Amino acid sequence: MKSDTQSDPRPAPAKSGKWVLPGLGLLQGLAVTGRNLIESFYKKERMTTIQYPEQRAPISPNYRNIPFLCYDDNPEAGLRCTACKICEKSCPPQCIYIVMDRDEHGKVRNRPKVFDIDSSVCMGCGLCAEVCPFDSIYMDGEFELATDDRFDSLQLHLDDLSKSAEYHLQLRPKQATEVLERRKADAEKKAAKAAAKAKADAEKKAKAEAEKKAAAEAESEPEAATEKNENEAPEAKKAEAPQQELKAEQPKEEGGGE
Amino acid sequence: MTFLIAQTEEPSLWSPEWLPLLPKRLVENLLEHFNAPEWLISLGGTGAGAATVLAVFMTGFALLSLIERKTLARVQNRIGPNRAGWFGILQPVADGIKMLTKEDIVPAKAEKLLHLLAPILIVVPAILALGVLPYGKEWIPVPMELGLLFFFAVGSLTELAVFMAGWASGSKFPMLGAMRAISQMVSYELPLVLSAIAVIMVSGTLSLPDIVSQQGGFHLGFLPAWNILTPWGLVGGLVFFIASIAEANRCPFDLPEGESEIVAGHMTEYSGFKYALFFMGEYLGLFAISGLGVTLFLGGWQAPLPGLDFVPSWIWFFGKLAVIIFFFLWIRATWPRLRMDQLMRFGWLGLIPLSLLTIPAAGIWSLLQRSQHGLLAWLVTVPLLLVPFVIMTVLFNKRLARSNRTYRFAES
Amino acid sequence: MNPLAVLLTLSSVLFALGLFAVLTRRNAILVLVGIELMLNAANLNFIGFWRFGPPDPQLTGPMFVLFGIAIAAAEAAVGLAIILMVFRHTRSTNLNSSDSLHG
Amino acid sequence: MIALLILSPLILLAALGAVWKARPVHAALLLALTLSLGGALYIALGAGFLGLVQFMVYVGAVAVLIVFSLLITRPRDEVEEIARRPKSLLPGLLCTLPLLAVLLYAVGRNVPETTTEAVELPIKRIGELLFTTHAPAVLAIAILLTAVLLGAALFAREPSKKP
Repeated sequence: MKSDTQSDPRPAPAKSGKWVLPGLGLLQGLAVTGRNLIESFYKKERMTTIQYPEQRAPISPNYRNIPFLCYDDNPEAGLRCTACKICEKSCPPQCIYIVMDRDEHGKVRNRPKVFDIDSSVCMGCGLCAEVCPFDSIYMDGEFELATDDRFDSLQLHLDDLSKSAEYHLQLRPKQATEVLERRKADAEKKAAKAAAKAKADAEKKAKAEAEKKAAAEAESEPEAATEKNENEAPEAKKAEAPQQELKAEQPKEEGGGE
Repeated sequence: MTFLIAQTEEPSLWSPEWLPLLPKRLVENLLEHFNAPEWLISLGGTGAGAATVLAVFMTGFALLSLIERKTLARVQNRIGPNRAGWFGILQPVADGIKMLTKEDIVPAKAEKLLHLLAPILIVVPAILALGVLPYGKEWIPVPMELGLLFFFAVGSLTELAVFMAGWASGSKFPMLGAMRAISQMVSYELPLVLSAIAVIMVSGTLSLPDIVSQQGGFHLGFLPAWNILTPWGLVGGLVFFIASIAEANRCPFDLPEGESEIVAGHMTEYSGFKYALFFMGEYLGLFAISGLGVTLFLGGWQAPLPGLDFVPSWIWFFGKLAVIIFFFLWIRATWPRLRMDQLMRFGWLGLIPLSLLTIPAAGIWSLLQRSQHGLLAWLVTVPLLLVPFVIMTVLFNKRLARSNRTYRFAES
Repeated sequence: MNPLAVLLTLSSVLFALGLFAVLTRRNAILVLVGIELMLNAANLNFIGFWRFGPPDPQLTGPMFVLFGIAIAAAEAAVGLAIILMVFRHTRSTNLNSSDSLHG
Repeated sequence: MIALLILSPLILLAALGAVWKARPVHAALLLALTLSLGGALYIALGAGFLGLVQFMVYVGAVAVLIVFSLLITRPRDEVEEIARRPKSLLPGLLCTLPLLAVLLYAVGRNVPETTTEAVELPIKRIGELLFTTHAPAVLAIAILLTAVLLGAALFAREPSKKP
């Protein structure tokens, strides 16, 4: 093996003619550490160590570790997750396990009955948070996950995972505010749409009744009676409409809630 | 209870100057009280004296291990151990318990007896050497006429012990570490002894208490007559100090147990209490060698300024010892480790010529001083020491700094 | 029991042991060990006669021991240097293997 | 006297070990033990200075030197040493035993009566003697030791690879 001994490619050290006291560099080194030593006793900004368990350094907003499920007001009803299992399918190490909740006679209630994450498998990639259409799963900043046994307590269940929206707001202010505004905007849009739909139903119903009435008048019922129930009818109809609306919604909610 | 009451003719039992000797005198009084035979009294007395020295330096060892970690931390702007006890004061206790409870593994290929004997043989000389140093005007554990020779004779035993540790462990790393350690200690014992010879020649005796008492008195009213303040003493003192760093295997010369290269050198195959013994040996050796440095060059228990006689003399000794050990720590926090060849070249071409130089300089100095030519002494010795030093450094600089390193690059 | 007699028997046995080592050992370095033993036995004799003999202001015994120790150290150093050179040449410290004058 | 009786069997045992032990490094370490016990015997006999000098020179330097060179030349000799020893036992004994007999006879016959009061080695006297009556010897020793230092360094140096 021909070892081509090139000479040092870097420029040769400057030929300093001046005679330098040999130990000078050593003393300068001592001076630097000496200053560090003395100043560390009275200069506060030098001592940056944080005594961990007592004081805690704030974690950065985009730190992610294990996901958590977000709920709006109470953990039962307000859980945003609808058990659509998109995150379960998209999770690379497949560590999410969801069982859809069904009420007593088998009707699907889009809520998870079981939502397990194996925290020893979860690699904190955040894919589930990206794909979740219902803003329910987000990455948590919790890092003290040590447990004293190797199996059971590493499986995080639904109640361990679900955390309030305020926690999300406090954990990641920017992201949480965006989500909340978006949700509020959707809710209003939905409400407006629902209201418009309800109004349309109401008019349709009103038209249908009007035609029925017209047909009834044709069969010579006294004018006065019809006018009276007509102006009652609109209120009643109006009153009925919102109830119907409520009824229409309730079934949907009850369907979802159980 | 009469032995507790201070006798009139001797200095009072509780006077600060005699404080370190208190246990010794208490035991002697106690034995006299029960009129034990003469030899038992002296035996009990020396036993108690030895016990005090051991107690003092064991607590010193524990404290030093904590202070070292704290100072190294403070230099790097961190706090250092503060969890065990109040401000980390129980850290040595924690280390001790850890060392005691650790399992003591002896490798299969090791020579059982030598493996056990090595750590003992490292601690014993350090403790023997501590017994000879004069700590105070009255506090000399073992006043020996051959104190210095005893110190070096016992000190040279550690080399054999390091070899035993390295060889008995059987495997390669300890062997390499032991060979490095021995070659370093042998080649740095030379400047150590030569600079001590300069002091012996000037003070004319081998007994350490006399060397210290000769450094008493003050020149021009405030300058203490320590050896370090004479030209040859300064050079000899610096050479002694640097060589003692190498003897104690401390930082710039801690090649034998360079963690990055050979795991823990000759201490690799030791665990548990034997490993703690190695550390105890190292620290006690550090105390002993810097204690000797203080005795030879910094005037042992002599007070630095004239008017300080009320202060008990052993406080000066331990004060100077603390200053020197602080320098050890400071240097450990700053300087990188030397390569083996640099270490050897610095030892043989740097320190030994310098220490050889101090001997004639010390001779001329003491002759001229004795014949009352103080000024002439300074005029002769300073150039005698300075000129070769300058020539040597210029020669060194020219040869060392200029040499370009040749690099061999791997075949592409 | 005359102490000097004890000392002299001790040193003569030591000397005999040293000689035995020199004669039976094959490893050159262990021959040096035997030589050191013999030198030490000689020193012991000097000290013995100085200690138990008539008081001697000239201290010839200890003087001789001092020089003896210096010479022994010098001899050990040169001996080992030579052994190392022979070892580098014949790759073994076995005395029998280096019996040829050429090469 | 008591110290003499305690130390001499120990010295003999250590010396026997140093001579007889199969493994070279053990023999070297036992030599170090013999020499240090010898130093202790010197101190017991009153020659403290010589005991410490012996301790420092022999145990500190010579024993380490021997052990060091054993390390360097160690690999193949360990086993051979054990294998080939019994063959050379008889001639060795044949030579040493008559010598021992002669020495012991000489010792046994006429040992001069001895003074028993303790004698202490005056160090100042040694200093004076060294640099007055024995000054030429000291200079000779100095030159010898420097020559040995340079010679040993020269011998042991790796021959520089000539191109």
